[in-house]
Amino acid sequence: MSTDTPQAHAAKQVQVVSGITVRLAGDSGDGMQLLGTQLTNTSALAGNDVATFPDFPAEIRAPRGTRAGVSGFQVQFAAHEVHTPGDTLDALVAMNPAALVTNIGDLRKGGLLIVNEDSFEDKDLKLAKLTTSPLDEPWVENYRLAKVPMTKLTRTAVQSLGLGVKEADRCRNFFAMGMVYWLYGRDLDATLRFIQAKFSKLPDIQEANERALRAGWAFGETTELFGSSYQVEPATLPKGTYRNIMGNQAMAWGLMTAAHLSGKEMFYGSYPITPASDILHELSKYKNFGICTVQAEDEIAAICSTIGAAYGGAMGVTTSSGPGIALKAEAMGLAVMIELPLLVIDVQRGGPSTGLPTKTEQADLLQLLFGRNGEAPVPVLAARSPGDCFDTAVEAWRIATQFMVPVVILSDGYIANGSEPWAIPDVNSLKPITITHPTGEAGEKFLPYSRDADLARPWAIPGTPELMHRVGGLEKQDGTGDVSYDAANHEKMVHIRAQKVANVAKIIPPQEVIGPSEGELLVLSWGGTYGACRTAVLKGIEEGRSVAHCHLRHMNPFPSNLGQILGNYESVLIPELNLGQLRMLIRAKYLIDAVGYNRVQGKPFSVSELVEKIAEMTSGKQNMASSKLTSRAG
Amino acid sequence: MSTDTPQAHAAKQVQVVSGITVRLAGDSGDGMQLLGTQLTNTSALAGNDVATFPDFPAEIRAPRGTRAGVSGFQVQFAAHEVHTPGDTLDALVAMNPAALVTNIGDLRKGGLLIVNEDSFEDKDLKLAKLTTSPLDEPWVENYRLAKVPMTKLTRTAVQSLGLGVKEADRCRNFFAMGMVYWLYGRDLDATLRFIQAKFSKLPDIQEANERALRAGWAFGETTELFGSSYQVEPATLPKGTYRNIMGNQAMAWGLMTAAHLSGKEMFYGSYPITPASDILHELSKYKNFGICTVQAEDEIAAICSTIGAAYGGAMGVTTSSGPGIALKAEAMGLAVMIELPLLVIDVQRGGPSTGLPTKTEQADLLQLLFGRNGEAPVPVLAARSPGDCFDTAVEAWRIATQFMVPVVILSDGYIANGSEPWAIPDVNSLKPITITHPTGEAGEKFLPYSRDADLARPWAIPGTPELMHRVGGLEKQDGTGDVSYDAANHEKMVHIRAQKVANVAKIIPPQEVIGPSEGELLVLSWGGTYGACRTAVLKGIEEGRSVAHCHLRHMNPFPSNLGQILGNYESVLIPELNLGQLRMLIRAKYLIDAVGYNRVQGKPFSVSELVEKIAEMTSGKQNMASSKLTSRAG
Amino acid sequence: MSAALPVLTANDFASDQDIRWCPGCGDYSILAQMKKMLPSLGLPLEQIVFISGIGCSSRFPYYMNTYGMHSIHGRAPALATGLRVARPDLKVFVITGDGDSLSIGGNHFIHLLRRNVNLTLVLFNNRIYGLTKGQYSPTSPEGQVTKSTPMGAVDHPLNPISIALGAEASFIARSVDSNIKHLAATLYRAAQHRGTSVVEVYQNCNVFNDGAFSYAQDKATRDDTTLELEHGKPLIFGKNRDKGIRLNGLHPEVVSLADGSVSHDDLLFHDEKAESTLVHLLAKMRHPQFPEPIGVFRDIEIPIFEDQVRGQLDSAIAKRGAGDLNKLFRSGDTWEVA
Amino acid sequence: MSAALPVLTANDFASDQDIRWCPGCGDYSILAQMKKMLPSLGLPLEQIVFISGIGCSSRFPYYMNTYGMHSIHGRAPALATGLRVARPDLKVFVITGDGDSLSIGGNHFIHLLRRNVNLTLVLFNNRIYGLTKGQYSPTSPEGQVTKSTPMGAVDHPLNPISIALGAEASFIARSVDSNIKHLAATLYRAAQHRGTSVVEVYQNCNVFNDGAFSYAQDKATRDDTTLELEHGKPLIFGKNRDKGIRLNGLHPEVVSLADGSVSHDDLLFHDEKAESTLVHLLAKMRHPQFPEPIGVFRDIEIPIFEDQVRGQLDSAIAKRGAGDLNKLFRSGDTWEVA
Ligand SMILES: Cc1ncc(C[n+]2csc(CCOP(=O)(O)OP(=O)(O)O)c2C)c(N)n1
Ligand SMILES: Cc1ncc(C[n+]2csc(CCOP(=O)(O)OP(=O)(O)O)c2C)c(N)n1
Ligand code: SF4
Ligand code: SF4
Ligand SMILES: [Mg+2]
Ligand SMILES: [Mg+2]
Repeated sequence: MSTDTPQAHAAKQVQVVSGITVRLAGDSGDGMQLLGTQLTNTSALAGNDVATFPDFPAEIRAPRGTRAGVSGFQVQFAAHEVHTPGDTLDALVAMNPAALVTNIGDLRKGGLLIVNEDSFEDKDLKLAKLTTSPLDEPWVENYRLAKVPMTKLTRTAVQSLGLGVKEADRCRNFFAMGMVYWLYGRDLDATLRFIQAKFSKLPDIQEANERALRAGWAFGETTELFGSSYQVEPATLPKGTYRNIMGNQAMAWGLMTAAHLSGKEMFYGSYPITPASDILHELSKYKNFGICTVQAEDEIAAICSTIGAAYGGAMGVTTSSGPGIALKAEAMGLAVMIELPLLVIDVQRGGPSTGLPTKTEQADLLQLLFGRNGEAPVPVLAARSPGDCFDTAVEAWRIATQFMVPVVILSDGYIANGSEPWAIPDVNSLKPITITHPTGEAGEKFLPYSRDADLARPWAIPGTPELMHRVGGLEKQDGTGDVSYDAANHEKMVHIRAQKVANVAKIIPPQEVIGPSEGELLVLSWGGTYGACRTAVLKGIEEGRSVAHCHLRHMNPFPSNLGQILGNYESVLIPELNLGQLRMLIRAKYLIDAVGYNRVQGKPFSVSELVEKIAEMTSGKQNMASSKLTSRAG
Repeated sequence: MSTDTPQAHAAKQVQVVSGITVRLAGDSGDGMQLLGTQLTNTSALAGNDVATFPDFPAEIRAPRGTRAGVSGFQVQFAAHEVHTPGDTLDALVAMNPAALVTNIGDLRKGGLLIVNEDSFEDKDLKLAKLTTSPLDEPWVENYRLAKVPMTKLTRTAVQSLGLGVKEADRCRNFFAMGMVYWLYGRDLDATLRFIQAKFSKLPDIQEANERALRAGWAFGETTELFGSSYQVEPATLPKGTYRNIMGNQAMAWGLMTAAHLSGKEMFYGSYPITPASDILHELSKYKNFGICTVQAEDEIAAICSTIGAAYGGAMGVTTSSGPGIALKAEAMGLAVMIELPLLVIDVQRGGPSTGLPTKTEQADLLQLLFGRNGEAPVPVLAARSPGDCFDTAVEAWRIATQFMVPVVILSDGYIANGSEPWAIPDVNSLKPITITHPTGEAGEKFLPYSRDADLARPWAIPGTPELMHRVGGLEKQDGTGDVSYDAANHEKMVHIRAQKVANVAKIIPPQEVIGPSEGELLVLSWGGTYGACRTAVLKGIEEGRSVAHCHLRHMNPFPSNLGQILGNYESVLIPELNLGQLRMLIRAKYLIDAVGYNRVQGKPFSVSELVEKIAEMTSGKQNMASSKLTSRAG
Repeated sequence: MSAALPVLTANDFASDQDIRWCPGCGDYSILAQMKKMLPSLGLPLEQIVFISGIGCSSRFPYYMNTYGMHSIHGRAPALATGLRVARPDLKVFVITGDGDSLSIGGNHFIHLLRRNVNLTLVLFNNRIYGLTKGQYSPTSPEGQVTKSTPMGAVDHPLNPISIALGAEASFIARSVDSNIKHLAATLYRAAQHRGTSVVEVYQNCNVFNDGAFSYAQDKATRDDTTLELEHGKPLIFGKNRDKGIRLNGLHPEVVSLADGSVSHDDLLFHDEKAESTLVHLLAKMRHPQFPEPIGVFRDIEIPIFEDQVRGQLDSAIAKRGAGDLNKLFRSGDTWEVA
Repeated sequence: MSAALPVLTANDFASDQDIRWCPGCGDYSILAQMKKMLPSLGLPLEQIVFISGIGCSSRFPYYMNTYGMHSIHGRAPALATGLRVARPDLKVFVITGDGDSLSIGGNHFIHLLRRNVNLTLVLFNNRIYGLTKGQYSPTSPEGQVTKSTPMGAVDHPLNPISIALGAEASFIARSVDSNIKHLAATLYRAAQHRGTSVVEVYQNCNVFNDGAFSYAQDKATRDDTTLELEHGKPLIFGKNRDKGIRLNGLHPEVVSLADGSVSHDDLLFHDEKAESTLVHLLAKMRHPQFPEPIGVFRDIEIPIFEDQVRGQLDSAIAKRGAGDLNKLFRSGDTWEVA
């Protein structure tokens, strides 16, 4: 709950609040992800702005009822713009003791704690490695506890259908959902439609889930347990048609759109890896869009097949996460040398090595910039939010084809699995991506390594008469592309490849800043920390601090006005979910003593920690600050 | 010829000179590498300091007589310390037209040009893509040309042995050698011994080569072609027993010594790649030293087998060059996570991709530092010269075992194939490397991720009772090493791994500087550019410039006094054979506007270009500079 | 191996880690049989090392109270090779999945076999990627619908036995997770072999590929759909052991033994030591056309890699004496500076 | 393929690049036969792509006046797979060495075969690493002394044909660099095959492994040491065609046809379409115990990968209509903000 707090506990009272953060937590078999998605969609349909954070165990099916098996889904929905799923919870729904103890830390004092009291039996406690029930602990007093016998109530609701106990109990989650919907005044329709579609072949189950959902709602309305229900007004988002979108889905759709805009077939070579696999799954669905997906034997084959396809003229895309990206390094070098357009997408996760596969992190930036032998620069872009994956994918492909260069996109586990409302673009109104393949004239010598104004070489594709040529990983002679061991030529080519990437800066839109254009503090961020940083800076500004926010999409090359921007602030703070990777680049390039705020915990920043850091680094006196600045600039 | 120049052309005159740079160039089938090695050894035996630079074609056997097939070997031998094979040549021996035209550019004006005039026939010119003989060109006047009918003279010398023409002609190179030996007053003995050993099973060939060698010497003595012969006095090197050593050989021997000093068996897993393969070949010879070499199926298997051996308690070593190192990235991350000692050696070559396999470069530094997913720091050392590979290998293994961490050694093609005199150490006097493996007590819980003062974890090896434990690539729980997805633990472990590497700085000897301890310019270099930088700085100092030289062995972590050193000079120049990789690190860490001097031509710096750059960046007035400095520090 | 070794039980081999496979997963059974079998090797816990790659199956080492490593995807054979060369005194097991060993790790798998490193590799074949939640694997049958192949897989599946044979493995066997006696016996045989022993285990992934091997798992059908290989015995199968395999030229055919027209002597006899053509023929017998052979396909003795690698060290020492660095450094041309 | 195609000659296929193999290298002969064979395919230059890995052999594409790529070590099969899926209209050749395809590239090799991508892979087997100057390769015989194995190689060599068969390749052949007519004919057969055709070519590396295949190359011996396979014909060899191969159980044996006691009908007949057991048996016939079969071991027709991948696109369009992004984006739950 962002600004307001509940005021009284009169039954059936409706409180209008500006926003709510709620987490649904239960066993991974309890369908928490499904519930969360339903609540998200319903809230979005109600016109709220929403942001989500699913958090599931690394195991496929960790043993039921254990702490390791807890699956959570957090949603913030609000009447204003939200950029994060929220720091602290206004409400926590805990389906079992393990879910309670592993999540209670995030519930704010006075927050609503709803538990399924039927699952606090001795055996449940034992599975959660507890000796006594947490519901009997004194600290429970800190929260508004609602003990609901969800299992019993659900069984009762579906009794007449004659289901087995197991099947009946599976409907519990919809009972919980019904309560939550009542609590926040959400409409049941979308979820009822979902149940109908999902269980259309199992009419009994469909009926049972519907009943459970309605029973939950009815229970909320009837019981005295909840002080009040809450109402969150629609947010005023820009005009348009919206849908909820997840990061990996937006990435896939962005890729499909880029292919469409450039009139290209897409060849997608990949190898499954968490948290990138859903891009493979998503793209595999759309064969009627002319998307060829190949699950290769490994990541090396994945990128190599993609390079082969690119040589043939297709839009080549490969995706992975850190460990798989490491395996692609050698082939990325080949793509740099043979100068073909290609997208390499890294959905980052906790590292090093296998690390924390289901957790988020931003620690692959330097790997993508430098993790190849020799001088092998490539443009690197980073998406900032689920919906932004769409735009980033389109822009990356635009760059790849204009400059004939492999381009890297960084996403991360947080963005990939998170979701947010997305203003659906009209594809027909998007700017086309223009690609030309040269044709040949008999008798004219073709120069595969000739250059256009951007230093791009021609993308001549097999099948074109007279343009037969050979490419490869050995150094190329300028122009002809023949193998060359010449010293001066090598240096020239190294510079051309570097300059070509540097040239991308010419088409990058100038970097924007939110907040004062000069002042005490600039928060410089990139990638998935966008939401937390933006929210924290806005809060800082609200508090009257001299702080601005600059969020980078372009990690290489940097926008050309970045140096100038950095010079306009007394300090620069770079929050990153790593040990300071962007910070190193900024310090090296601009020689400014940028300060890092670094967390490597496999989870996103909380807004409050950033707010605190900003407070620490600013005087809180905006006017004084700007006068100070004037004197400094003078 | 370093300082003196020949003065008169009286026959049989002997000129004393301080040093000579000579290059032998011919077809790759002509045995130039063998000649060069002989000249080097003989000069070293004569007490000169020597440095060499072999330069051979990428092809195994490029077509005879072509430019692509030219193989060269350059030696500088001198009466003083030398750090490079020399910039410009005092003498060039060209066995055919292709060798002449591809090498003449490096011969100084007035230098001696010896050619085999028998190989300047029309067919030879055609093979070299020449229409007229270069010997008839006016520019030949710039040099002291000695046209010697080597083929004919050699045939005559060996005639009575009744060899075939082909076999007789193969002795040509020893004829050339004989001339060169006469010219520089070299002793024939060592080479005669070599011929005897090499051809002991072919007495005719042995005899023929001996005769050719002596005939060459006699020809030098008799002919009027050479104005004078030259004498280079012994250098005053530190006391000791010396031998000539090549970089890859020194690396192999250093590894063997490290194994010996730590009482470890060495397991060496590798996959052939230029220019690293000779380490594999060298180590494979010494099976009686207990060295297990395994040629794995690829670079990934090479490093993985090495990690397996390290887990078993062996000294694990793997080597490669850029493209192969790229493939090892993922496994290096595993080694970081499981914290085992291991050496990963990169003999750098021209990149990116397959690049210029036989050429040198320093462009893998950032790959080795950052080319892994997640925060995966490792110590990185760089060898500076052929002999220094020995010390670097020993030091790297010392660090790896003390800190339980994989350590990277950077070498390069220039060092690997170059050679220099090496003061042979007495192995018994070297400091042992102490390694302890814990033993277990029944009933005590073993903590495989407990820490000592350096933050190293215990190296418990299979077979030890009571210490059974599991390691792996998933994040480890502090202490127990169990899999942990805990947020705070992850952050703690990321910091421990980083701090452990940072701790290495505690045992690194303080960085040394040659030249003034403060002043106008510091030249900061690393790796194989040592010789050129050192020579150039010494020259600058000789010229009275305020310049000093700081050469890094430790690329990560930096020596702890480096920042302080950098602060003592007005400017810092970082010459590198890349686009500025160390420069980026220095700028980021110390926020100083270090200037780069960068060449990426697949070949080492020349001393003269650095001398020029140093001149450009210094006032030439040492006193004024230091007074300036004083005021700046004030 | 100390003489006073306490007798171990299956429980001694259990580590203190919570097992994190899905309830009902076939991996549990393989773990149980491994623990049950190990005491019979008479080795102390510390002599044993389990090395795995990545996958559900590859979590196996965490559950064993031995030394172990959960390495990276596909590379366990390479790690194990290095370990065995460095430490031939250790008993090494490699645990891998169908994706781990035949997709990303296919090359290391082949090279392990051609080197014949002395270890036992257990390939948990569930014909699916379990850990990454259900993509097709190199052993998934054509047409299999998975998350990455919504219209069905199009590649021809790899047969682990055929690949192993192509690489000339010295020990090849197959068993089934639920056929626990057979499994324990097969693991035991594999562990006894000197050289690389490959055991393919049909393993049910009840979450993403339930029932892929039900024909071979179900007690009701398995006698007719599988055929237990026995060295020196004719190939007979069926609930009533009334069917056999006869050779027709180079082709096997199923014959009925019920009416007595075919005698045991007419049947193909199994020979674990046979030239590889017999193994090939057995590998090609696939359900439903044939019963699928389980048990030991092949068990021949050929030199092992680490013996030979280390043997070269020994013979080098025998020939040239133990290496002396000071001598080596001073060999060839040296000179004194005084 | 245009109708008015000019008739090409071998010379038209030569690029302008200087050839940089050692004088006397077997690669020259393979290049020459490839150039001689290509015109018979009736394809214009621009329809043909050569993709190679790294090695001496892998420089091949530079010498062809077609499209080409000299890629990275071991990965050519993967590159070619992507190219064929994207561009099924192109004729693709993969050129690779024994190290390139069976050491670092072994996994891609197997997966190429199981997918049965429509292309021809020519494996230049010289049983050595040429480009890196003479280390042993996966096909080097045990005991071979090389720079990396000064006391002899200890691994059992891989047999490319066995590995190909293990992966169930649809076309497998072998030829010899110096047997130029046979080589050209074999390359032609391979190029005609729909699916992956593997041709192992015995290639002499006269610098680092001279004479490794002299038994099969020398005109004096080759009739007795090799056996030309002919579909439907009995296995007969020898200078006077007086020796044959007969089946004894599952084992081949050499029999003399000289005294008439064995008739052609008693011999084993070659069948390119046979079940794989015959191919297996042929692959196992190694010098000097047996003559080594050359020619086409196997040529069967099975679905090709790119047809199926692209076929799924077509049938998806047929079923669901060509995709419409605007429609897709607006499917499911959406809402309007006005
Ligand atoms: C380099 C790398 N690529 C991909 C992955 C993701 N990954 C983990 S396990 C796995 C496949 C698992 O399948 P399988 O080997 O059959 O094991 P199972 O889970 O079925 O037991 C994949 C693709 C990874 N961890 N590392
Ligand atoms: C990743 C990588 N590893 C190693 C090398 C070095 N290398 C180049 S070719 C080659 C092996 C060549 O042997 P083969 O494939 O048999 O080809 P040949 O030269 O004999 O024709 C090796 C190891 C490389 N270029 N790239
Ligand atoms: S996903 Fe499948 S293989 Fe993995 S643990 Fe679950 S049931 Fe077993
Ligand atoms: S090294 Fe061998 S394979 Fe390579 S070109 Fe020379 S002869 Fe041919
Ligand atoms: Mg599996
Ligand atoms: Mg080869």
